[in-house]
Amino acid sequence: MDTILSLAAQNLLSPIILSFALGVAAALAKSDLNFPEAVAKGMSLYLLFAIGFKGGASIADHGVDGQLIASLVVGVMLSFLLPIIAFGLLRTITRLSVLDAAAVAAHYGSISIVTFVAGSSILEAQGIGFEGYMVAVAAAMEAPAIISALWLISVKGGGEARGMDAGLMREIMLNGSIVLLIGSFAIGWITGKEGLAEISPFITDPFKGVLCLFLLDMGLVAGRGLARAGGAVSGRAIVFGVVMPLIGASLGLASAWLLGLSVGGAALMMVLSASASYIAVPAAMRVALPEANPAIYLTLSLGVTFPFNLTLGIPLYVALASAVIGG
Amino acid sequence: MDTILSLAAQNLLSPIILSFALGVAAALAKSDLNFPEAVAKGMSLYLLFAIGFKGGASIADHGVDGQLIASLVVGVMLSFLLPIIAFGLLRTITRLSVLDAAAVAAHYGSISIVTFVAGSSILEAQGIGFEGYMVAVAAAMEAPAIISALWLISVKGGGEARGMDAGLMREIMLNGSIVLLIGSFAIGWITGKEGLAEISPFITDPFKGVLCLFLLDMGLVAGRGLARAGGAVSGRAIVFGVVMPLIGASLGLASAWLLGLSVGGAALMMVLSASASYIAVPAAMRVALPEANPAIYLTLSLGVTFPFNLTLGIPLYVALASAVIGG
Amino acid sequence: MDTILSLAAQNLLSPIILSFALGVAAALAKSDLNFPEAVAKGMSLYLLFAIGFKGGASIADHGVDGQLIASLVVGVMLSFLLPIIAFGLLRTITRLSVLDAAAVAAHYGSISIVTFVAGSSILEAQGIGFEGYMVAVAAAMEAPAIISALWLISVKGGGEARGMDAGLMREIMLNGSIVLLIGSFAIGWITGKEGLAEISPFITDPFKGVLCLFLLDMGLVAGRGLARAGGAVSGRAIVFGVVMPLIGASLGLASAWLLGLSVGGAALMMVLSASASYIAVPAAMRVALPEANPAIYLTLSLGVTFPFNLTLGIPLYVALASAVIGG
Amino acid sequence: MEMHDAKRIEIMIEQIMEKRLTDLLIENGVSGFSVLPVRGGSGRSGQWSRQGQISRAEGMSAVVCLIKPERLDVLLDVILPVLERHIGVVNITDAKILRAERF
Amino acid sequence: MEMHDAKRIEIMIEQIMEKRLTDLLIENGVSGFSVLPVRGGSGRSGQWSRQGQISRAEGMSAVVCLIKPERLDVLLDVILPVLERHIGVVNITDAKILRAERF
Amino acid sequence: MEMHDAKRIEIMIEQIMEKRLTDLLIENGVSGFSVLPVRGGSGRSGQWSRQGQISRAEGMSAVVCLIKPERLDVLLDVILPVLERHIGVVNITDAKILRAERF
Ligand SMILES: Nc1ncnc2c1ncn2[C@@H]1O[C@H](COP(=O)(O)O)[C@@H](O)[C@H]1O
Ligand SMILES: Nc1ncnc2c1ncn2[C@@H]1O[C@H](COP(=O)(O)O)[C@@H](O)[C@H]1O
Ligand SMILES: Nc1ncnc2c1ncn2[C@@H]1O[C@H](COP(=O)(O)O)[C@@H](O)[C@H]1O
Ligand code: NA
Ligand code: NA
Ligand code: NA
Repeated sequence: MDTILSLAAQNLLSPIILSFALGVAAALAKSDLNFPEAVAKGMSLYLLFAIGFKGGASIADHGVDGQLIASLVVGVMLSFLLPIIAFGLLRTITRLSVLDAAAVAAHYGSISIVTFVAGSSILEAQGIGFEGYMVAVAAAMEAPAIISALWLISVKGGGEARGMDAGLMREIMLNGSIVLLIGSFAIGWITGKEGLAEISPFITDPFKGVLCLFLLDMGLVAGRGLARAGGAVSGRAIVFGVVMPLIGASLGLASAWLLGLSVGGAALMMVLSASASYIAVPAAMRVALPEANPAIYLTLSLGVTFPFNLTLGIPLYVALASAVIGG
Repeated sequence: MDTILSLAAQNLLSPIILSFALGVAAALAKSDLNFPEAVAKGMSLYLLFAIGFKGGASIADHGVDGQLIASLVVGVMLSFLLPIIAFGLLRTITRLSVLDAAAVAAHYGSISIVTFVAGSSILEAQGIGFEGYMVAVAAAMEAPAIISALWLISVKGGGEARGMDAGLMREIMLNGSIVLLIGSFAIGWITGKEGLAEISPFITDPFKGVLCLFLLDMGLVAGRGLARAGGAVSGRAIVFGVVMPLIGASLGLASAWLLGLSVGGAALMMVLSASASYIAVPAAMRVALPEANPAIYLTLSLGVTFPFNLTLGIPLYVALASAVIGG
Repeated sequence: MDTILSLAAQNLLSPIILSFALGVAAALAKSDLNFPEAVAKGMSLYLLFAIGFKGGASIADHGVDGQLIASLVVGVMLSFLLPIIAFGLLRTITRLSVLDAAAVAAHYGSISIVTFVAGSSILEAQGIGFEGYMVAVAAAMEAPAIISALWLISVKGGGEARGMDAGLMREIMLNGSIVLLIGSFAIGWITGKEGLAEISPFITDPFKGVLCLFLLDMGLVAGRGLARAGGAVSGRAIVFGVVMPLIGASLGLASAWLLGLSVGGAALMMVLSASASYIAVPAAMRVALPEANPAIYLTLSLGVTFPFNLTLGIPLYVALASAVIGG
Repeated sequence: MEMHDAKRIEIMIEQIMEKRLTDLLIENGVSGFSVLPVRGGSGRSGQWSRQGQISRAEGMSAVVCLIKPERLDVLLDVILPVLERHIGVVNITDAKILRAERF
Repeated sequence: MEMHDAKRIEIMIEQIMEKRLTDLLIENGVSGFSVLPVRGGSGRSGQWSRQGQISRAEGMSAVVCLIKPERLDVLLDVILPVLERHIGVVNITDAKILRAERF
Repeated sequence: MEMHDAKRIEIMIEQIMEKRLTDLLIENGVSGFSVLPVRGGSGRSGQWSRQGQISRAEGMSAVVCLIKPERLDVLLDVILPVLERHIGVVNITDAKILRAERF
């Protein structure tokens, strides 16, 4: 308990969390501080490239074991499963329509790569190692949740989902973030330690600083969303936004234990299961379920769950992983 | 005298000044070299974040003393006072209308954060330390001048100033640069030396290089402004653009001496008093005094005073501060 | 032969080439991965500034010799000559009109600065030094080819070329890339080793990493161009896109040998002669020869020759330069 | 295809006044509009470009607003005071719109 | 100066649907259009802005398409199904064009 | 509300020709126009997009110009030679403007 609190305090006072808080505060105070769209996108491309590359290079270094495949399979299964739990929970505790509940559920089965990046930064700061291929698991968990959500609608009949046509499927599997993450992972793997050494002053040294600026921008976007969303999201939905990551994290922990992951790997599996998408899935929902209300799913994933994970969630998951796996 | 000349020469041949000169030359030669707006804005966000953070971290390191409050108060007073002097001078030596003179005066009471950044870079290169909280003084000096200018108009009756309504007031106090500067200052203060160590490869190491590219862009903008302004600005107004910073710097030096600042702190107080705004104040003027001519105040602040300070002013101020405070 | 193969293999598996390949693959797979225009432009400004500055600083370090002038003169001559060879070859082996053949020829006489940057990165990775002024040669070789191409049209009568008026001439000579390259070269030269030391953490350390991201974007653009161009470019034109760089490189090698350049300098002279422009010349062609088909010249220069040089060409040129000059 | 009459109002306005204008539109029940960036231009106050700028002071936006013809006068009454002392232009064209239930 | 009648169709559409729309235009022989960025706006689904965004999910484009008047109905038949369930608006104005051989 | 007749001319033009066009406009006394970025499009010379581009060679702008109706012919005479050999389109719509003293 003590460790959790001190971990949380240490996390809350780190530059990256404070930068996020600054963004939220500036947005709520209606400051005109903002990042141009192109700069925000540039930083996200940088973060994806760096995290993928470093993951791949660490595999090259430590070699692949059977766990890689097993972890990928388990990640995909979690991503299929979590939306069903989320959907049930939403239909029980909130009054969301089938359509909106399914759309929200898709977000929680998928993952937030920035939460993953923040999680791995915190692990590194604490000197806790983790399996490099967790980046690949992250990529594998992006898409399956979308299929689950569309299946839920076809079963529960909440409206007419533009069926999962081949075009949409390809668009989801080949969306920019996944391609960049997997691609740079592969490059890191192929070029290994030497490749890393060549570009380390670009992808390792300034990484945390870029993450600060990026989270500052995320804070601005989240804060503006919160200010704007106002009535769109009920109190019960907000409860969901905090409870669901805890359920996800528990399943993630159990899976990690079954897989025999390290403490760091387990913490990241929890982070992935607990986090909710706000890049890939919203875009897919605009195509597949245009009638679902974006204000609901963006507010929950970006305005509630993302800050929760960033501030309290991650230190909690790290502490639990240490206790269960490390102990 | 010798030191001043050698300092000026050394300054004039530094990469940051030469980058600015390259920009001016390219613009005057009508080259199509240019930076996209988003990139320029991204660099300015980076510089503000870095300078604020480093200022805060240095406070965490050296602790706060009574001077901090005193310096802030004196800074605010200078920002209120300087526009009145500038206004008097403009009405005496130029033929500007009350409206235009007041608008120009507002710029000279406020500060240019890039000039401040350049000043602190030059101090660092010469191994001269300064009070970390000068960043906070810079932020405090941004806004008061605007109030002075509006007051001048209401007294001198030069036209109908859209009164300083609450909306405009909040907009000025919460403009992006101030919020980012104060916010990152606070983050640097809270996270201190450790926080700085974490993101130093991002905010310290590449800082000067980014400043070069940014000043290259500033040179392009200033050069284009000069080429375009043509007749808009009279010879006498240009004299004002060189004399006013010297007056400001003198008052800054006197204030620093009263406050007991270090040589570096005194030099920066001079830089702040001598510099003229070209981001926050022009935006405020477009709202509060839309009839004032932007060509006049932008040409003077960005085309005359900014290059003057950057090339000759700063080394002069450093030399004077050394002579008066250090001697 | 052995060295060539191992050099090529080593090159093909470097992060920068793999990043380019990732971009091409993502584009062909129709992924929505893309870089905002402003970010791409920002990276290209960074690369130009860095490469120019480092070239200038290395001159300041090693001093100028008679070779500098000689190399510039030879470079300009090559740039005038190569379009004539290219034009003859195109008219012999393809069915391109005089107009299109001249437009393509202009591209091959001019140079690709990114290919030059990639070449110098590869040399550095192999510890092979080169003359710093090769950057200046690169800048000198950008424009003459355009004049050759317009001359070819006026002689061969392939349509009405909007004569080389003074406006267009100035636009070409003062285009952003040339000005930035020459300007930062001058700054590097003036500020020398000390200037370099000041901004080295910005222009040297992260350089390769930025180059990776930039080549990723180039891959995306090249891949999309290839996918789109489809029928626009015949098989014979593609043969030209591979043979012409080999001819150019041979002439570059001969020139380097005459000039007495080092192995690295010779390799870079080959790279310059072999590479085809895709920034400055296409823009000039849109003004001077608007009826020439951009799909042809962009596909050949960016879609065929650029990848060829990047993957197989450069290691081949380095190996040949080592054999001929070094042996 | 059923089409309905509408007016297309295009307001070129200083960026610094943009939020004031759109706030006013929303306050007065005009909740539909789109804002397009303007990269440069020329007018009585000279020529300008946004390249390399960092300040919002120089720069304009185009606010495009489709409304029912009968609401045009109300809208103009609302927006004119904001524009009055500022640079920029307003133009109105007759347009047809689909899906009129949205206006 | 010879001018020809044309229709100017301006479609404000979600960015995520843009490619689908333009693919459809090309498939149906409407090979001329321009896409302009939209930086923000407001409609029935609230106000939004692209500042600081990284996802394509929120954000719109303006697709401007000039066609011969007689092709308007065909065009609308083609694009309406794409827009139907999505947010956004379409407006059509009468225009004159030069160089009609291009359409 | 007093409104005045005007013409709204919208010229989609290659970015590389933009400065030539606007210089000509100013030279011929047409000192009011706005330039909007165009992010992509399609025409007889194929489809294109500015994403990830670094060169000005591919890319277009929309120059919007409001003028008094009686000046339209003069304006067209001036700009057509610039556009003639280049890709791009021009459309003209009838518009009403406020504050006619500005034109
Ligand atoms: N006649 C016009 N047509 C299109 N845009 C215009 C026109 N006049 C002015 N503008 C735009 O409005 C801005 C300010 O105009 P002005 O108030 O005349 O200085 C210009 O920079 C243009 O962007
Ligand atoms: N009346 C209108 N005029 C101009 N743009 C509109 C209008 N209504 C909607 N839009 C644009 O279309 C987007 C979606 O509108 P809506 O479907 O009403 O939520 C808005 O955010 C605006 O960018
Ligand atoms: N009918 C049209 N409607 C709108 N924009 C067009 C049209 N035709 C061409 N354009 C624009 O002008 C560019 C060049 O067209 P083109 O000269 O036909 O290749 C296209 O890429 C579009 O951006
Ligand atoms: Na999840
Ligand atoms: Na000042
Ligand atoms: Na060449």
